[in-house]
Amino acid sequence: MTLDTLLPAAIVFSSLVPGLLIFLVAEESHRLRILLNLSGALVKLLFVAIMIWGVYHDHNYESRLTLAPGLDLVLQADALSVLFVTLSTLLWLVTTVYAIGYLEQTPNRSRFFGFFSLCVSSTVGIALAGNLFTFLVFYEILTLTTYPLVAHRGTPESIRGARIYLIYTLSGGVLLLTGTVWLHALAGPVTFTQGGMLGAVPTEQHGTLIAIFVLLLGGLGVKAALVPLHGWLPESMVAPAPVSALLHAVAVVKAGAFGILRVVYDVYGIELADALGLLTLLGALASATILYGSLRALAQDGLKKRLAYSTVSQVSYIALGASILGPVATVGGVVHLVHQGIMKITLFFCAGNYAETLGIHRVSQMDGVGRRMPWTTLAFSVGALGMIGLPPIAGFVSKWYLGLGAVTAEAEWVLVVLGLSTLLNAGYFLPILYRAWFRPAPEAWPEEHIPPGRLETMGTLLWPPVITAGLCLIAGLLAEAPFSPLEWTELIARREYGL
Amino acid sequence: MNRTPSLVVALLVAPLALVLLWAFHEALTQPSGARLADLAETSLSRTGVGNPVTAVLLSYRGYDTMLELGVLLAALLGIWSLGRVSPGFHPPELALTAMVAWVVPLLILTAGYLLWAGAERPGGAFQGGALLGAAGVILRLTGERRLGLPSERAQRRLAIAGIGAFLAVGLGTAAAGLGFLAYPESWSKWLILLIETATTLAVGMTLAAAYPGGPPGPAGNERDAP
Amino acid sequence: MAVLILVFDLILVATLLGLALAALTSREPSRAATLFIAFGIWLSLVWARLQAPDLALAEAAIGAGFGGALMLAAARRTAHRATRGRGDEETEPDEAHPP
Amino acid sequence: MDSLALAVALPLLAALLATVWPARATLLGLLGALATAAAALMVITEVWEHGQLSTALGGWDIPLGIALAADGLSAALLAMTALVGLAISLYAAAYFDGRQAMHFWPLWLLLWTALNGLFLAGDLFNLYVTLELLGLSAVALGALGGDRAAVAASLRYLLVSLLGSISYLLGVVLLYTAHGSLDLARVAAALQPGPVAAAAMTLMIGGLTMKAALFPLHFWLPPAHASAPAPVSAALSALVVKAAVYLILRLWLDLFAPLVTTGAAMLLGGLGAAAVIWGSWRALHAERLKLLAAYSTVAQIGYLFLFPPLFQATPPGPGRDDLLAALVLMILTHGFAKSALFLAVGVIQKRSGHDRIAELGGTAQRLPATTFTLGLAGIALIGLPPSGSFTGKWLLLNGAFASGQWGWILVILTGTLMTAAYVFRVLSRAFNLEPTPPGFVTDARTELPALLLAAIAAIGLGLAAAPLWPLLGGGEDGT
Repeated sequence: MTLDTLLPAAIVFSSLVPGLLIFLVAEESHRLRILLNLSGALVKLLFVAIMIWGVYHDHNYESRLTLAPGLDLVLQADALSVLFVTLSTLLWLVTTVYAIGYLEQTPNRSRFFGFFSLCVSSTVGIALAGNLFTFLVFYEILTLTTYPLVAHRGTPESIRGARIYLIYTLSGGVLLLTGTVWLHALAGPVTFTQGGMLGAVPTEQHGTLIAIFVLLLGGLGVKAALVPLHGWLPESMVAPAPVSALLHAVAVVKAGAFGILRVVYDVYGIELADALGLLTLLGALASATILYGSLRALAQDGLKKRLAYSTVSQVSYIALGASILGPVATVGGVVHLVHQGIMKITLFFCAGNYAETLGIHRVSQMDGVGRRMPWTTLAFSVGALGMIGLPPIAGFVSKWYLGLGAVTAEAEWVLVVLGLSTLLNAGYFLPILYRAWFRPAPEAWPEEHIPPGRLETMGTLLWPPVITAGLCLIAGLLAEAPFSPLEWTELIARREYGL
Repeated sequence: MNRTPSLVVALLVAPLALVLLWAFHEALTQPSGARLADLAETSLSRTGVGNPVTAVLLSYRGYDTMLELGVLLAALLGIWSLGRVSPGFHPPELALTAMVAWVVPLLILTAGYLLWAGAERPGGAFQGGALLGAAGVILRLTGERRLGLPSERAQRRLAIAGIGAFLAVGLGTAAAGLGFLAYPESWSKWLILLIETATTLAVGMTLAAAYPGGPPGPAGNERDAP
Repeated sequence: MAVLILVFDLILVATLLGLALAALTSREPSRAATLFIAFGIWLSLVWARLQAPDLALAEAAIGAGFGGALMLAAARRTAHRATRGRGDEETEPDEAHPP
Repeated sequence: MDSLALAVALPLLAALLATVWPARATLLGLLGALATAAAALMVITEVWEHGQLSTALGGWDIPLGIALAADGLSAALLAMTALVGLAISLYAAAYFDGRQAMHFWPLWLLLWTALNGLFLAGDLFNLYVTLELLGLSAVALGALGGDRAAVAASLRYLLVSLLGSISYLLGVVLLYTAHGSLDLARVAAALQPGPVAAAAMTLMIGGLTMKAALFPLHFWLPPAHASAPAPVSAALSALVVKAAVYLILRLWLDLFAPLVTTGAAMLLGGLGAAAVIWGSWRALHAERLKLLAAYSTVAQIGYLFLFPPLFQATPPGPGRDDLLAALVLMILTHGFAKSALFLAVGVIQKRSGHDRIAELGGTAQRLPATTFTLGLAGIALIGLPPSGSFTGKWLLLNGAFASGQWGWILVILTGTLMTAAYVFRVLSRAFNLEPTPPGFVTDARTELPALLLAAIAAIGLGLAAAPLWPLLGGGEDGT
C-alpha cells in the first residue's frame, strides 16, 4: 500500500465519500453540504495535481481489486486518463459552485448533490479505468447516477426525459456489455495498452473483431450521441442547468467519446482498426453526426435545445479525430475533449443564467440581453465564437489540428466536413450574438427573478461562466505553454504512436 | 373439472405412469446391497431397545424424528395462527356419553402400554400418541369443547415436549463431548424412554389440538385477548 | 399372478398421478384439499408396494397427514373469511390477487 | 464438529422457547436469531479452514446414522441465510406486535431451523424431512397475512409444496430400494445410469422445480409471496425458494452427475429462459409492488436454470469453477436484493396503506432511505455494476460465449432490459413534486435492515466476491 497504489482509488473516493455523506445531511444544513462539496472537490484537485506531476515523469499509478479470477477492477493513470480526470475535476469544482447558487431554495438538495458527487466519481472512474471491464463498470454506474439528476425536477417532462435517457443508455450499456464480454471470451482480459492489445488475434477471427467493434461502438455511441443514437440528448434538456452542463461537457457525452478513443487507440490499436476498415465506419458516422447535429441546431428556438444539438455535432469531432490515422489528427480529436468541455460548459452556464435571472429560455427572447447581462453575454460570446472555431479561442486549435491531420493523412473529405460544419456553427450561433448585442431590449423580461444589483446576477452564477470563458481563451492563446491541453495531448499522441 | 382438462390429465398421466411403473419394478428386482434393516438388527443390542423400528426412530435416526416433530409443531402453530372457526357441535346422545366414559380411559391406558411395549415389540411413541389424540377427538365429538386438554399454556408446553426432550438430551450429550444425540450405552434405554414418553404426550396433544382447526381457548369467542 | 400384480401397480401409479394433477389443477381450495388427502391415502399403498416400511415412513405419513390437516383448516377459512375478518390482523384488507 | 448440529439445534431451541413464552416471543426470537447466526458463523469459519466438514449424528456410523455435512456451497448459503435472517428478524421485531408477533416468531425460527438443516444435510431422507419442515412453516407464515386471499394463496402453496416433497420422496425411495442407503455420498458412489436412476432423478428434480417455482410450475408463487406480510415475503422469496434451488444444484452436481444429459440440461435451460421472459413480462405489467417483486422472483429463478446447459458444455477446470461461483453469486445477490425489496415495500405499505405502483409517488418521495433501498435492490436485480449479479452475469455471458451457446445470451440481455424497465417503472415514481423530506431515515428500525441488505447485494457482493472461489474450490465440485 503505497501512494502509487492508492492514488487512483483516492481520486475516485474523494468525491464518492462526500457524495454518500451528503445524502445523510438534513435538508436545512446548507453550510455542511457546501463544506462537504467543496472540500471533496478541492481534495480531488490536490490529488489530481500530484498525479499530473507523476504521469509527466513516467510514474505508474495503479489500484487493483480482484473481483473474480481474471476479472480485475483496475484504476490506473496514463496521459489520456489524466487529461480527462483533470478536465472533470476542474469543471466539477466550477459546476459545484454554480449549482449551489442555481439550486438555492429548491427542494431535495441533499439528493441532488449526493448524486452529483457520485456522478463525478463515476466519470473519474471511467477516466482512470485500466481495462475495458473497469470502464464498463463505471460507464454503467454513470448511467445510474445521472438518471436521478435528469429526473430531479420531478415534473412529468423531466420524468419523461429521464426515461428516454435511460432507455437509450441502458440499451447502449447492454450492447457494450455484450461486446466487452465477447472480446473478453475471445482475447482474455482486455487491458488498455498503448498501441492496442489485439495484435495477437489470428486473422480468421477478424470478422468477429469487426462485429465486436460494432457492438462496442453501438454502446459508446449512445452516450457520445452519434447519429442515430443521439435521441436522448435533446430530451434530457429538461434537467437543471448545472446537470446539463455536466452531461454535455464533463460526464456523459464525454464518457462515450472517451470510450471511443480508448477502444480505437488502446484496445484495437489504430493500425488494426484501420486495417479492419473500422476507421472508415467511424469517420462516416462522425461526419454524418457533425452535419446532422448542426443542421438540427439551426432549426431550434429553445436555447438549451440548440446547445444540445450543437453538442451532438461538436462531440463527434473527437470521434472524427480518432478516425483519421496519424498523430496530428489524434491531437486534434483528443484536445477537443477538453476544448469542447470548457466551451460547452460556459454556454450552458450562460443559458442557465439567462433562465434564472430573466426567465429567458428561447433564442427569440434574447434581444438586447447583452446590455442587461454584459458579463454573461461576453462569456457566452467567447464560448460561441470558440465553437465556430474563431482564433484565438480553444475551438480553433482543435479544428486546426483536425484539418492538418486530415491533410497529412490525405483524407481531404474531412476538410469539406469541417468547412461545412463551421459554416453551420456560425449559422446557429451568430444570430444569437447579433440579437444579444445589437437588437434593442424589450420593455420587460419574460420573468425577472433576480434584480440587478452590484452584479447582473448572483455571484455564484456569474463567476463560473466567466472563469470557464477565461479558460477557453487561455487554452487557445497559451496553446503552446507547458501543461496546456494541447501540449499534454501531444504527449499522449507521442506515447500512443510510440514516437 | 370439465372434459378437456380431464383428457389432458389422462394423456399426461398415462405415459408417466408407465415410466414410473417400469422404474419401480426395476428398483424392486434389482439386487440391492446390504439393506439398512439388516444393519439395524445387528446393531440393535447397542441401542438399549429391542424393537428395530424404535431403534431407528429414536436412536439411529433420532435427528430425523426430532425434525419430524418440528413438522408437527409447525402444522399445529399454523393451525393456531389461522384464528378461530365456529364450532360445529351436536348435543351428544346418552349412549355415546356412556360409552365415552369407558373408551377414553381405555385408550389412555392402551397408549401407555404401547409406549412401554415399543421398546421390545411393535408400538412406540407415535402409535401411543395417535391413541391419545384419538381419545381427545372422541371427547370433542361428544361435546367436550376442550377435548380434555389443559390450558393454553400447558398445551404449548406439551406441544414442544418431544422436541424439547430430544434437544435437551442432544445438547447434553454434545456438551459431554459425545456428540449430538449420541446416548452413552449404559443410559441409552432410559434416555430413549424419556424422549419417547415426552414424544407420546406431544404427539397425542398435537393431534387432538389440531382437530378443531383453531387455537385453544374458550370457543365461540372470536377475538381473544392478546 | 405377475400380470395381475402389474395391472394392480399400473392402476396404483396412474391413480396416484391423476390425483396429484387433479389436486394441483383444481381451482377450488376445499376440493384441492380433499383431493390431496385422497392422494395421501393412496400414497400409503404405494409405500407398501415399494416395501419401504423399514424406512420408518410412519413419520412421513404423519408429516403428509398433518399437511392435510393444515390444508383442511385453511380451506375452511377460505370459504368463510370473506365475511368474517380476524380480530388480530392488520386493518387493511387486501384487494383480490390475480393468480 | 458440533457446530453443524448447533446451527440446527439453536434456532430449534429458540422456536420452542418462543412457543412456550408467547409474551416474550420477540425478545426470545431476537436472541435466537443472534445465536443462530453465531452458530452459522462457526460453521462457515470451520469450512473456510478445512474445506469440508462432516459428522455422523447419534454416534452411529454412516449407513445407520445420519450425516451432516458442509462444504463451500452450504457455507455460502448458510451465510446468506444468517445475514438475511438477522435483518428480517430485526425488521420483524418492529413490524409485528401483539398476537402476530406471537404467531410469527416460533414459525420463523422453525423455518430457519429447516433452512440450516437443509443446507447441512448429507442424507436423502433427512433432506426430505427438512423440506417438509420448511414447506409447512413457510406456508403457515405466508397465511399470517390473514385475509382470505392470503389463506387461499397459502393453501395452493401448501399443496404444491407437499406434492413437490412427495415427488422428491418417491425418488428417494426408488434410490433406497435400489441401493439400500440414504447417505448422499454413498448413493452417489453406487449410482449406475439406468431406468431407476433416471426415474429417481426426474421425480426428485421435478418435485424440487415445483418448489423452486420454475416456469411453468411457478403459478403458485406470485399470489403466495405477494399476499404474505412483508418480512415473510422476504424470507419466502429470498430464502425458501433458494433452498429448493440449492437442493437441485446439489443433486445435479453431486448425486446425478454421471447421468445428467445435455437434453435434460437444455430442458432446464429452456424453462429457465421462459421464466426469465414470462416473469419479467408479468412484473412489467403488475399493478402492485409486491406482485411485481414476486414475478421478479419467478424471472430471477429462471436465470439460475440457465446454468445447467453451460455446466454441461464446460469441461472441469477454471471455466467451470467460474460458472459455479457465478451461480452461487447470483443466488446470494438475489437473496439479499429480493429480501431488501420486500422489506422496503413493507415500509411503504405500512406508511401509505397500500402498494399500488401508480399511487406510490408521494410515499416514495417522503421515504428517501426506503427509495434508496428500492434503487439498490433494483440495481442488483437488473444486474448492473457494481452488484454481485453483474459479476455473475458477466461470468454467465462469458461461459455462454466460450461454449458458443448464443441463445442464452439473447435471453440474458432481453431479461436485463425488461428488468430495468420494471425497476425504473417504480423508481421514477419517487421523483415528483412532493415537499422535501426532512431527513434521510424516517424509521430506522425497519428502514436500516432493508437498506443494509440492499447495499450488500448491490455493492458488497460485487466488490468482495473473490473469496467465493477458494471457498467453493475446496467444496463439492471437486475439480
